[in-house]
Amino acid sequence: MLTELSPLLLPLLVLGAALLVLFADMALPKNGGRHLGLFMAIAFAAIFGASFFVDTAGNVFDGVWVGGDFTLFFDRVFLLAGALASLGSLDHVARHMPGRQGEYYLLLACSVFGMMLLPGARDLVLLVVCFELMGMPLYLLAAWSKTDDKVGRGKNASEAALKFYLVGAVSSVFLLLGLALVVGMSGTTSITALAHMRHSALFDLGLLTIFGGMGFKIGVVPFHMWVPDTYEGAPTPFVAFLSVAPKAAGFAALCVVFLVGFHVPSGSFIPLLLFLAATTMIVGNLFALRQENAKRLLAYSGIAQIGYMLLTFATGTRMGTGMLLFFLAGYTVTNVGAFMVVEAMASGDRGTDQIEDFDGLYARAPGLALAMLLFLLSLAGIPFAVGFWAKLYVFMAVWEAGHGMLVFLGAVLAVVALFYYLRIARAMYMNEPKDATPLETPLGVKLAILLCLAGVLGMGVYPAPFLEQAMLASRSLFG
Amino acid sequence: MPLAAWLILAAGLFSIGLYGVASRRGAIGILLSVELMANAVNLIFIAFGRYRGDHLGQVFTLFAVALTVAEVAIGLALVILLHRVRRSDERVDAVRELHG
Amino acid sequence: MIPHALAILVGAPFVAALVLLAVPQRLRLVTRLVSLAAALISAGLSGWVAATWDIARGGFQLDERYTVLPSLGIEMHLAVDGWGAALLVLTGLIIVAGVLATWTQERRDQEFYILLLVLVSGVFGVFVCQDLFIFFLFYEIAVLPMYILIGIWGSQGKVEPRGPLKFVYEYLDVGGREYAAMKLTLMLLVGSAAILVAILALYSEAGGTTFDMIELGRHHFDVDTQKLYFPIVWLGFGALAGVFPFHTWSPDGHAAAPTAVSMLHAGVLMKLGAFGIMRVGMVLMPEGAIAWAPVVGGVAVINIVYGAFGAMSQKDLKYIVAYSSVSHMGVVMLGAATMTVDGWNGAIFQMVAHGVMTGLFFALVGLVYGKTHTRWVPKMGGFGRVMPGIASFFTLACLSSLALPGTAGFIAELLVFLGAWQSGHPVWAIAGAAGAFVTAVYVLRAVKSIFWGEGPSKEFEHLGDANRVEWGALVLLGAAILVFGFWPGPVLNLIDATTTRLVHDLLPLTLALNP
Amino acid sequence: MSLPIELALVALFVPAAMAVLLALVPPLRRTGRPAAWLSVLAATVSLGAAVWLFADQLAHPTRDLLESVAWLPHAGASMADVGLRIDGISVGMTLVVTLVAFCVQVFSLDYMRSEPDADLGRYFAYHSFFIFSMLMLVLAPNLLQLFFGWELVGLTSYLLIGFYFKKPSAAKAAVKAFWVTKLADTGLLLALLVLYSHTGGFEWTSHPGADVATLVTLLLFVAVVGKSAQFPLHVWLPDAMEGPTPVSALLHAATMVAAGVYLIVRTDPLFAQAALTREVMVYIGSFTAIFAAVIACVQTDIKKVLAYSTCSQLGYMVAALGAGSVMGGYFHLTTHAFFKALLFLGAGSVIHAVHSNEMSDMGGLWGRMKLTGTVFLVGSISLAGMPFTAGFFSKDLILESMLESGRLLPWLALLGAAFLTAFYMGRVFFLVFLGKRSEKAEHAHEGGWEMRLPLVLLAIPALLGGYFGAHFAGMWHLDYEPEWNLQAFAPSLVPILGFVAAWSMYGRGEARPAPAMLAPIARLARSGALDHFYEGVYRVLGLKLAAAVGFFDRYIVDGLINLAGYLTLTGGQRVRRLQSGNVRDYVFVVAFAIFALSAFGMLR
Repeated sequence: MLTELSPLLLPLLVLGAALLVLFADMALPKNGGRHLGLFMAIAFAAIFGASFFVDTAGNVFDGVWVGGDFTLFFDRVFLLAGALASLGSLDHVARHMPGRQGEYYLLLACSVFGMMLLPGARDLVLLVVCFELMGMPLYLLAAWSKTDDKVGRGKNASEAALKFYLVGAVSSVFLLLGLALVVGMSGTTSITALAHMRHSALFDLGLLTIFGGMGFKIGVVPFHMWVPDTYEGAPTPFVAFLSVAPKAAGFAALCVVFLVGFHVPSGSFIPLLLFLAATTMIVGNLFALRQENAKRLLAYSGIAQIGYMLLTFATGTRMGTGMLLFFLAGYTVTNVGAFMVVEAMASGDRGTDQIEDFDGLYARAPGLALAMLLFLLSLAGIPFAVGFWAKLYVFMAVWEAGHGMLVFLGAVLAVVALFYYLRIARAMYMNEPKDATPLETPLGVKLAILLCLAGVLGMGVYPAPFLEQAMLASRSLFG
Repeated sequence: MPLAAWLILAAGLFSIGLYGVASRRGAIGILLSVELMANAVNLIFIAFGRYRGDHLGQVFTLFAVALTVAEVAIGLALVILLHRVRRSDERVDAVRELHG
Repeated sequence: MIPHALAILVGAPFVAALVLLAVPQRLRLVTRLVSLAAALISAGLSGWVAATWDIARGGFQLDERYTVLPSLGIEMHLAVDGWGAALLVLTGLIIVAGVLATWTQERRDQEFYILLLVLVSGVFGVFVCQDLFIFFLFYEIAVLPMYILIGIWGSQGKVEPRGPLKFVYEYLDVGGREYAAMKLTLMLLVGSAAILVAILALYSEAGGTTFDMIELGRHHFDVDTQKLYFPIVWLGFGALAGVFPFHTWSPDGHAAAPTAVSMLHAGVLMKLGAFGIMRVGMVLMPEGAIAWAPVVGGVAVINIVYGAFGAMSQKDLKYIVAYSSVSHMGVVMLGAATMTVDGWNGAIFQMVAHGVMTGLFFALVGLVYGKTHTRWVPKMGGFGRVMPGIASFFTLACLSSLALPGTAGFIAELLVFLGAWQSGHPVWAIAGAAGAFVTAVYVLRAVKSIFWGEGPSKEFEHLGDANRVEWGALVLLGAAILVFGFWPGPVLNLIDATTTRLVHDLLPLTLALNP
Repeated sequence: MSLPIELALVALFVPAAMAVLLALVPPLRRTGRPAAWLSVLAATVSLGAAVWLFADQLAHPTRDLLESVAWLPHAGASMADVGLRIDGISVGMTLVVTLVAFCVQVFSLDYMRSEPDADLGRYFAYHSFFIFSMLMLVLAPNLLQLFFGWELVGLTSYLLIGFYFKKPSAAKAAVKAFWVTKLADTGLLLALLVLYSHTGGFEWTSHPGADVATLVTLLLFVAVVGKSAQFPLHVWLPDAMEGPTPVSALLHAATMVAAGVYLIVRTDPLFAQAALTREVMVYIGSFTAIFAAVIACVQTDIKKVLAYSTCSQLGYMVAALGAGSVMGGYFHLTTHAFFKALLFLGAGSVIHAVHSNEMSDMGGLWGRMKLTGTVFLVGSISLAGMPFTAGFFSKDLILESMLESGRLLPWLALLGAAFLTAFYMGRVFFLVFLGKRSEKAEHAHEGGWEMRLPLVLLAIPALLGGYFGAHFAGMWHLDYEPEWNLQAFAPSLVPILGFVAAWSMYGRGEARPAPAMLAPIARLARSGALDHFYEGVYRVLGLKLAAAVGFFDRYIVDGLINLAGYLTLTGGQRVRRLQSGNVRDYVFVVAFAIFALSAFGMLR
């Protein structure tokens, strides 16, 4: 029985850690929550480490859940994101919600648990349950801020959460609607079985609706509108998590449903997907140009990045999927790093996150500034940061798929993106600081940033092994 | 009563719910409308289930209901939070400090 | 035989930059010495490479290979041909001179040298790297630090809004330092976007197995592909080479940039563009190049004349020099467009010649600006009295710029024009010669109004000549101009050895396409 | 390497080394007189070598040596060499150049005495460099190297005219000289291109065919017109008189301006193939001769008179060469070098004495400066071509050959020019040395021996140079036999008449204005119509066009590029409004989007 569950080992470990946190939180005194955060971070890290030693390949519940390199790759991404997020949150949570730290990490763990089940799910019911299990804790975490906060972040947090929630609720209803149509027309919930269904009108309607429902999670235009507001309002360390992990999970789900299931990209939805991808890239970059708030800017930049990923997804080839996975991995470390720097900024006494607050950061905190510069360059896709390879591989895949014009569009938009990334760089390096007081970065955040930096540079200087992993994963998905 | 009729009914319910979401100003109202939409979806599940004569529909519906309930619970929690933070009414139009 | 010579050559500045990260800010002298040492190592190795490069053997020499991404056929393949060797020498000269010329840089000097060194290793990399992909990487590395270098250490200018597009100029802070930096970066990166596309195209056309330029050179691309992608490469690199109408970043950029950066940028970086067009565009896609040669040549002629007149219209010293660069890069492109031995020899030699010359120019302009804090020519005059040394070197640079025999500029322009006439476009040669005359007009006018005549006015009377270290830079470059001018053989032989072979391969195509 | 080559190398590189030394060692240069002496020493060595070389050449008149090394690589071989071509023509010119240069340098020792040390050093460094570049031109084995030297002498001319660079007029003159000559030199450059692309080399001995030859020679002639100050590009020469007088003597009378003529002599094989070019030369040359002579008659500045006289004499040479008489052109070039240098140095010593160029400040100097007066007279009669002087032989030959070539009009022009030459030289002599002294001339006196020696040295060949014509001809492989019959002496009546006319007008020394018949020309000369024309062209074609281009580039080309940025940015600003912040809009968009997707799915 237990040996049968061995492919699920990693998710189960996370679940165990979550439960531990839950009970410990009851047992511990009110103010001891900080240790829970530390524990959670260590737990994530440990499980991440463990992922290199356990064999998770195999079926569970006769094929409802399939483990393999694909799930393993995503598990690592989620665990990494979780660990970084917990590290980065330590100080923030302790400062803003000293009383209720345990819950924060519990919810985080639950969400991660849901994500980790997602890539392996081969049954629509399991899929949708995992999807919601991942999603619901996020709504609560988004609202996670003290109400009587200075500069009204509490207010914004609640607003962020509300928007996130309302849009999310509606889209999940649409998701269900799509599933209802698909299941109804096909009469089966097994994704692998769906592969051989003949497409009818209602069936396709269902597919598109499902895509819409999932598109909300990854923030594809036009389902993206909650993204900037939520990112700006929600607590920063959580946003760091929100901006990467659910995205990765969303793509995992898309891959499972549309590549394993319906072979859509090989079908005639390609133009639609390409169109959406292009729109997403354009909208993201265009809106980002004139932002004053760093988190908001990063939100739009994130949307643009999603566009690139969707572009790759649309190729539907094994190579393309591999490149997509690599992109996700690189994007995770980069974006978490960037948001963590913002958190470090905001955790300063003035505690705001406008771009002009970056003025003269090079003088106040040289290390922080350098790190931010590297993250930005990576986002912009500049050589020797992981972002460059990510973009390059995307372009190669898209080129192979025969969409040269889109490659050019992507390349040009990357230049436009450089403009707003450089705005932050300019503020940090070329403007003089308003107050030259050195900036103190909390230890946890500092650690998280260092890890991300290591990732960005490591993958940037020597991408080969990571790329190999991504390729393996995509191969295992296509079987 | 043929499948088509059930589907049309469900579509009608869904549309009403959607209209509610789009038109209600209060958060509670929107939540209710979402609930309505969810139920329309459930109706579709059931209808297909009956039409095919298997239990897939019912099974799926159970999960769906559970999920929806949890979701609404969270929603209500958020509405309460919102109400506590801003002492005003719970009109969502007023909640627009984050934009642009 | 020095092992890993090229790797060291490319890596030394980069390593030095890393070292500088560790050096405390306050040890200003150490910072400079480290930078100078790195520059000297690279320059010395460049000289060694040029000296040991076997002209009789030709081809690519000093092969070094380091694996990067075997799965995609990317590997760091370093090797030099004659062109590379010649341009390595140029880069070595310029960077040493550049470090010397900015010896007195005070503000945030450490970061300045770090970025400068990173940039330089990029430049060296481009000249020795035979893997198209790594080539592109180095190209980017060479281009990007420019933004910060100009943005932080640049000098402010202002362009008052006029003309039909007034509103644009009121909206953007045109002429400002950050404007210049941003414009330069974005324009060049749009260029590299095009380059990337073309590179991917060539890669997949050749079977998607290797990025090695030598390998790709063996593969014969389909003619239509060539005709499609050559212009993309041309414009992509052309943005950096200052090809009309994508040259407009260069005046603002060079005017705003600090001395050493202007020196490197006008002196070497613009060459990267032309070098890329020749190496990637013309060598890999000869038929495409031949088909487009009339356009390339025509635009080059526009560059020459247009740039010369543009320079004539300027009153800001740095703008004058910047526009002259636009004009002279036109000469390079003209030589390239001729697709003849003399033309290509001339093009590469002009890269060297113009590099040294414009490097000297910007060094001098920097000195003058550093003393007077104005770039406005009408405010100057009679400086020959207070700074005779600077005056002499400025005159020397001007002479090279107007292609006076005895200076490097003459050899280059002569060869280019010879090539143009042989390639059956006498008009190009005539226009080019006319451009040279216009150059004579504006540079001598500049000399006259800056260094000759009455003056200097009260505020400038106390000014002195260059100091010891700066002399180093000036003498180095000035000597280079004269040596290359009087005895071009050594450098030109390197270039010629490569050119001859390439053109020889090219000949049948040329005959086939325009008999 | 044979002796002549070594001698030539010495003549060439000793001054060069000196120039480099003075350039690279500022302390030495700033010592002034020591530097000057070093330079003179170099010039002396150079002269010695040249004399030896000349003697050696006289010994073997048929010798024609060529020694060269590869210079400009092309396809593994060399497309052009640098080297020395040693034959009668180059050797003769070498002697002339070095001799005059030597005299001028010695003269300058005293003339430039009052200059500050640093400037003095600079002055002599330029002079050494000039010898090098001029010999580079003279000894060139091919047109490319000739062009090399050609441009370098142009550079030295620019630097020396602008020697007093603090003086705006001098600066202006220097730049003007460079511009005009550079414009003309473009012709030479193009000639090189044409020649190379048709013959694959820069040899003047090649036979590219009549059309090409005509094109090449016409282009070459453009350069000549600029360098040798022929109409209409002569405008720079009078202004060039802003330079120190010895410089005018060396560059702008004796050697550099003659380089153009030398070029034609050197490349005669090409010109021989181009009848058209020669026709053009005849008319340009003879017109310049008479035109410049007329203007010379109305100048009041002694140096200007000599300058226009130089134009006029160069016109003679060009016309002669056009008429096919290489001997006449080259011979006159040689003799002219001596007597014109002599005249300039004489004028220099006068100017040195009275500190003014204006003839009105002179007068009656004979009593005070006997030597100068004498040599000046020698120079004048030689220039005028009075019988038995050097000028007589050469000028006579030119007139004769022109007559033989059957071109009457040019011949008359040259004859008239001969008359005017005698007239204005007489005018100058009478005004300067006779008549009553101006107060400036009161305390005039001869210069030191450094000034007197060169005068004497030059006076000898100016007087007797003509008698060696036959030897020269032998060296140059040309046939020339001076005839001593009456018909040969007939033209020499003309200069005599000229002097008589001058005497009748100025003999009593009162500075009467130019004769009435010349008044309109005088006005024309003073108005500088041609200068105004060029200036207008420069203003319109140069500055106006440049300004237009500048505006176009700044506000149109760059404007469009800025416009792209502007549109993107403002676009980014505008679209932000779409993100209203109202969650209900968001929901609505989601719903709408899904319907749109479904619609797509249906329509497909």
